[in-house]
Amino acid sequence: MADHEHAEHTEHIVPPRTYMIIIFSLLCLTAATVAAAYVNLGPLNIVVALVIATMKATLVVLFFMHAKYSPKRTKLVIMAGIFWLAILLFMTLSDYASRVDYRGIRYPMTQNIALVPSPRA
Amino acid sequence: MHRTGALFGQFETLEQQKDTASLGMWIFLVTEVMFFGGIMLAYTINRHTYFHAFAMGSKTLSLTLGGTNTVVLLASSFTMAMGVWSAQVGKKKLLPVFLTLTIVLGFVFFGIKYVEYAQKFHHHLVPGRNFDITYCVNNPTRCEDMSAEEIKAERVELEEAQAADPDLNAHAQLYYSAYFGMTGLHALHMIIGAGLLFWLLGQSLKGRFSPEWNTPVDLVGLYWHFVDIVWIYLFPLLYLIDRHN
Amino acid sequence: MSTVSTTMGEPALKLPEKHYLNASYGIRSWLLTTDHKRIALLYLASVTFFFFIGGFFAMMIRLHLLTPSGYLLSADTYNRMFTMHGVAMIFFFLIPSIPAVLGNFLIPLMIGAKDLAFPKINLLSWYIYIIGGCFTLYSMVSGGLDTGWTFYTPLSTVYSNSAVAPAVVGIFITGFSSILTGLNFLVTVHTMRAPGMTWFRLPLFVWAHYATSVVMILGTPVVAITLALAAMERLFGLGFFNPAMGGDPILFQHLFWFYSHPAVYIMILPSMGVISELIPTFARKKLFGYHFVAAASLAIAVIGFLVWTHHMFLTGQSTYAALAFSFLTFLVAIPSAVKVFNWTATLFGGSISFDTPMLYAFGFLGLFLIGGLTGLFLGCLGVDMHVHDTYFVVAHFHYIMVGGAVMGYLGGLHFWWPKITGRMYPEWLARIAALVLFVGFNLTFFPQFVLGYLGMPRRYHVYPPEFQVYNVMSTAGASILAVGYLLPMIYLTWAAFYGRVAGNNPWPATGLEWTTASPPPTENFEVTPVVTWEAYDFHNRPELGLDVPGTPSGVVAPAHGHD
Amino acid sequence: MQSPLPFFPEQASNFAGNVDALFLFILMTCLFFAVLVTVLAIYAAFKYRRTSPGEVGSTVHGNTLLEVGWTVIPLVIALGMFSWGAVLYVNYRTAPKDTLDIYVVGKQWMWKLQQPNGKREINELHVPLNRDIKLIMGSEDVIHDFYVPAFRVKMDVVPGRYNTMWFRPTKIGKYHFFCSQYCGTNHAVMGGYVTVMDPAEYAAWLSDEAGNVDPVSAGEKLFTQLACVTCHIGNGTGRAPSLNGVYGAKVLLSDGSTVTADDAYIRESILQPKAKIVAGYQPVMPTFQGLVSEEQILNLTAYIKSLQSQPVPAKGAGIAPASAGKK
Repeated sequence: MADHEHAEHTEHIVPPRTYMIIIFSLLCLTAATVAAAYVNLGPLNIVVALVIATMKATLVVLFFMHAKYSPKRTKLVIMAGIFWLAILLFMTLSDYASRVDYRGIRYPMTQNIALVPSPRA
Repeated sequence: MHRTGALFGQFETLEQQKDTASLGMWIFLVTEVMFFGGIMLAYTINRHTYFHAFAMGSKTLSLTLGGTNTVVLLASSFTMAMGVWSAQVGKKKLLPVFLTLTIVLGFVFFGIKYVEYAQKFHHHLVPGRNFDITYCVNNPTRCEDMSAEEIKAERVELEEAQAADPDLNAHAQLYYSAYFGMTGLHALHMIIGAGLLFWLLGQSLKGRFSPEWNTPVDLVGLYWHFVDIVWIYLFPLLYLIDRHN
Repeated sequence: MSTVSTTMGEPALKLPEKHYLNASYGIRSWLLTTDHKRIALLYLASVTFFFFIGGFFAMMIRLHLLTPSGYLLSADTYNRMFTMHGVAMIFFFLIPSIPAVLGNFLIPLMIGAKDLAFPKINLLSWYIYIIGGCFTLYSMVSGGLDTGWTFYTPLSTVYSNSAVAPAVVGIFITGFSSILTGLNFLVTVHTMRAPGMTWFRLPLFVWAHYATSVVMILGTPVVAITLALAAMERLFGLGFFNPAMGGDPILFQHLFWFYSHPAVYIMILPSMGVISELIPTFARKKLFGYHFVAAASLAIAVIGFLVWTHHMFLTGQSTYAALAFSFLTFLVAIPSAVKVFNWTATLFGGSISFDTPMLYAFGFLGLFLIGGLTGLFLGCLGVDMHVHDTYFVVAHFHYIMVGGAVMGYLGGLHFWWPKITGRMYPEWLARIAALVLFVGFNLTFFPQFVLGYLGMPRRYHVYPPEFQVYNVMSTAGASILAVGYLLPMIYLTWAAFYGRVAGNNPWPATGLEWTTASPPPTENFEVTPVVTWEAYDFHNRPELGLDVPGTPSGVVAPAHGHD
Repeated sequence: MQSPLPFFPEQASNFAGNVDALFLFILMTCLFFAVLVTVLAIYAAFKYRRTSPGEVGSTVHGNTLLEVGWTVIPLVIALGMFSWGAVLYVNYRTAPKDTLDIYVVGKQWMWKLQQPNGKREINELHVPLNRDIKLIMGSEDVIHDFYVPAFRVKMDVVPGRYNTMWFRPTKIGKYHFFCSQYCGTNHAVMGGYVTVMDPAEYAAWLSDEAGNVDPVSAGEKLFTQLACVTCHIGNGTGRAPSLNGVYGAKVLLSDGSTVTADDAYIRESILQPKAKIVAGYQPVMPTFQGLVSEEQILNLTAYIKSLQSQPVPAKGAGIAPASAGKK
């Protein structure tokens, strides 16, 4: 039918052995993320946590969800999802990261609120 | 549209049908990514702004319960994947076994989640009028599930956090809102997934799935794994914010 | 009414014996149907219902604003009226209108499929829409809704005394109907095309719906979560945006507009798709720059996601972000301009007739031109300082959504009415209605541009007397507009039962949908069609019976030529 | 003062001329394209109208050069518009150094403003001519927006944070300001006037103490300050009756009786609002017992008395019709 390029695609069956390796890796990564949380890495803590989480998610997507063996179109859909999520997150954060109020204070701008003479009193 | 065996009338071939179903599911999962993306964004901004409140909130969660749940959910994903494999290779006896295991693990997750939620209600950590981040520290007798050491440790943490953020009680509510919002939506997805699994189980016991036609197993598997992925992110974001202090 | 009778002594045409409308009878055969054509008609009935609800509110608003101190409604009632007008029109009429009615009916026919990829999900999406609609109607009758359709926090989550929760839940639910429709279209276009129907042979209507579906599936979940968060704030006292807990109300606006700006493209892109069908058909000429128009649809869908904070230039967002988003806003204007130029260029060298659908296409062109160009004023930071949140904005988006989307919708309904019902509408009445709409529309909304520049803010139930003269004009125009909308509803309904039988391809047009019977059979095509021609190719389609230069001409008159 | 069909509001700030010029530039560019497309479309519609039922159009279906042309040219023009607007906006968002700072608080549904020396106003703003003014704005409840059309500037007032805006008034006069972000029931009446004064006059006004004002204007001020005005709206559309012309008139009460609105009745209505409810209204007014001094009651009464000359709305006045049942 349409998109004949996929017509020859036959189902790829992932053997249980692969699944076992993946679940083992996932459990190890879980242990790693908990361990990393107890080490003071400063601002890097969140980065490490997210990197490990992304590794885990990638394993799940590629193997448990068979994305590795899926047609290109599926991969395109996944990439589109990640891309649009990035638009949502990063373009919004760009506003917060560059917001400065009249006192030169960055977001949230509620600090030292008492410095402003309140007309409400 | 009439159905001929496993082939629905609007399709020409089984191949096309399977292709279509899988594409549909993946697109649906992308909408789910965007759905959780919205609350993740709210979380990110509020956490960045009120880090001390979020760190304090995170410390009141039980790492044991959260960690156990992570393992439980990963294991359920594994059993689900094995279920899909059983269907693909035509092991008609094994499929219901793996589906049942997945459901059981799902319910273990719900059980642990229930314990956690109940604790939060008990400790006055649900946003609203009765919210009081200092409740257990000020009323140790009412929080009988916490040991004296735990209370003592929490008092230290609380004092530090309050020194850093005088408006802690307000901002901590943002953390718990994110906590209940995110885990609540995740749990809702799990409930839907569990419902689908029950349906699959019924069908598999009737021997409906074969190596030629196992699309529903495949699709529910995709959904279940996605829910797992959400938790993979929720766990470090909610439980592991600032554990090293 | 039936002055347009068969001419030239042709034998009267007959409806096919068996078609989707008489395939089965009874209420169950409609409510449980999985036929995309029947579901389209279910949608047609429901969006029309919501259109007239929203229209009623609009009339109340315009009547109230006839005098500066507005004696008709109280402040609270007025606020409910404009809010419910917005909610009914945007979420329950404009967003589903063209995709769920025309798109649903036509996409499988246009690509040569028997149905959409997921017929049951298609029916489900209609039920979800109805359930969401019931919640929202409940909120309208149980205290109304007075937050504005934008639901800005903390007004909506903390301060409003109206029935916000049911409305938010209703819109949340309806969002899933939109997601499922978009998903169905995307998958259908990918996997259900007939042999020979390559991507670049697709009609631009399908391209436009493809782009729309991308916006639907990527944007709608974000507004769903946003409204869910607002509902959690209001119902359970959680805090995400609540300033009392340190949250940021502007975050709500970010999330809301991430969907609601692209939602404008959900409304206008399908309409552009309709126009891209009408102009080649009634100019009997291939659309100028097919590839560019198709690419423009996709470009609008993608860039449309990168401009949302232009609704927030004056909320105190960062200056840098405002600059970036204003820049991107100007970029998104370009593909729309490209489309307009291509449509105009198509007219040159054509053979143009002035049937009703073409009148709507001309109307669309004029109104969309004004609507689109006034978008430049709003996207421009320096002018937005003045006109933001004034009637200038109101006029602008009505030009896009009513002038653009609704004109396209009505044009499409007229164009495909013979395919949908098998019968022709009364041509002259329809032309008069199209003219009445065009005049009424401009009289209603053009004065609002002036009002806006003079500084009249939106959503005012009373206003300084110096603004009255323009408000009176606008109200006068609105009453003409109301007549213009009632007319098609009446004569199209009449024509569905008593109109002249139209034949399979009355215009004639080139799309695959015109090769099957009118109305089509339940399976759409007797045999799966094989496509061997490019879109809008009038020259290599002898079966259309046109006088193509260089070929033996005038074999037969067009299947059913009129005018 | 204005033509019957005004098109531009007055230009009274440093931004006004600039915004109008940019507006006209975009307007002219757009008009050019709109007229071009319209003329071409109409020309084509007549030139290429169908002459015989079977006629088809030409086979022309594209021209890449043309496509590139009408993509690039509008793009360049659009970037020109963007740049001009961006310069203006950045200027507006970056207040100059030496400004006169005025604090503004929005609440449902009134504006409270405070001059640098602490002098307060409600729904009124006095500013000196040719001085850079910066408004530092906060909200007590929902999002509002401070908008002065004659100055061509506006800015949202967001709870939980402070937004600022600046302008330099360039013309003496009294100009409307509005709330332009929808904020609930009385959004439309949440506005007032900016008065631009000669600097010397402004200085005199600023040092003028509130004590020596006449009772009527003191009462008027109180009437807004105590938010009486949000319900007792002059045109009778509020939650409470309009007070226009009520002084000395007979008022119809909810029990069907009537009472003359004299000083004693007004005093009682302020201190014990639930004692006598006007027919057709809910007892929603809070008591002001302890909140207003006797002197303030006198001022309020004086103000209400001054409303005697104001037009009585047809509906929502509370005044008994001549035929109203007397007990």
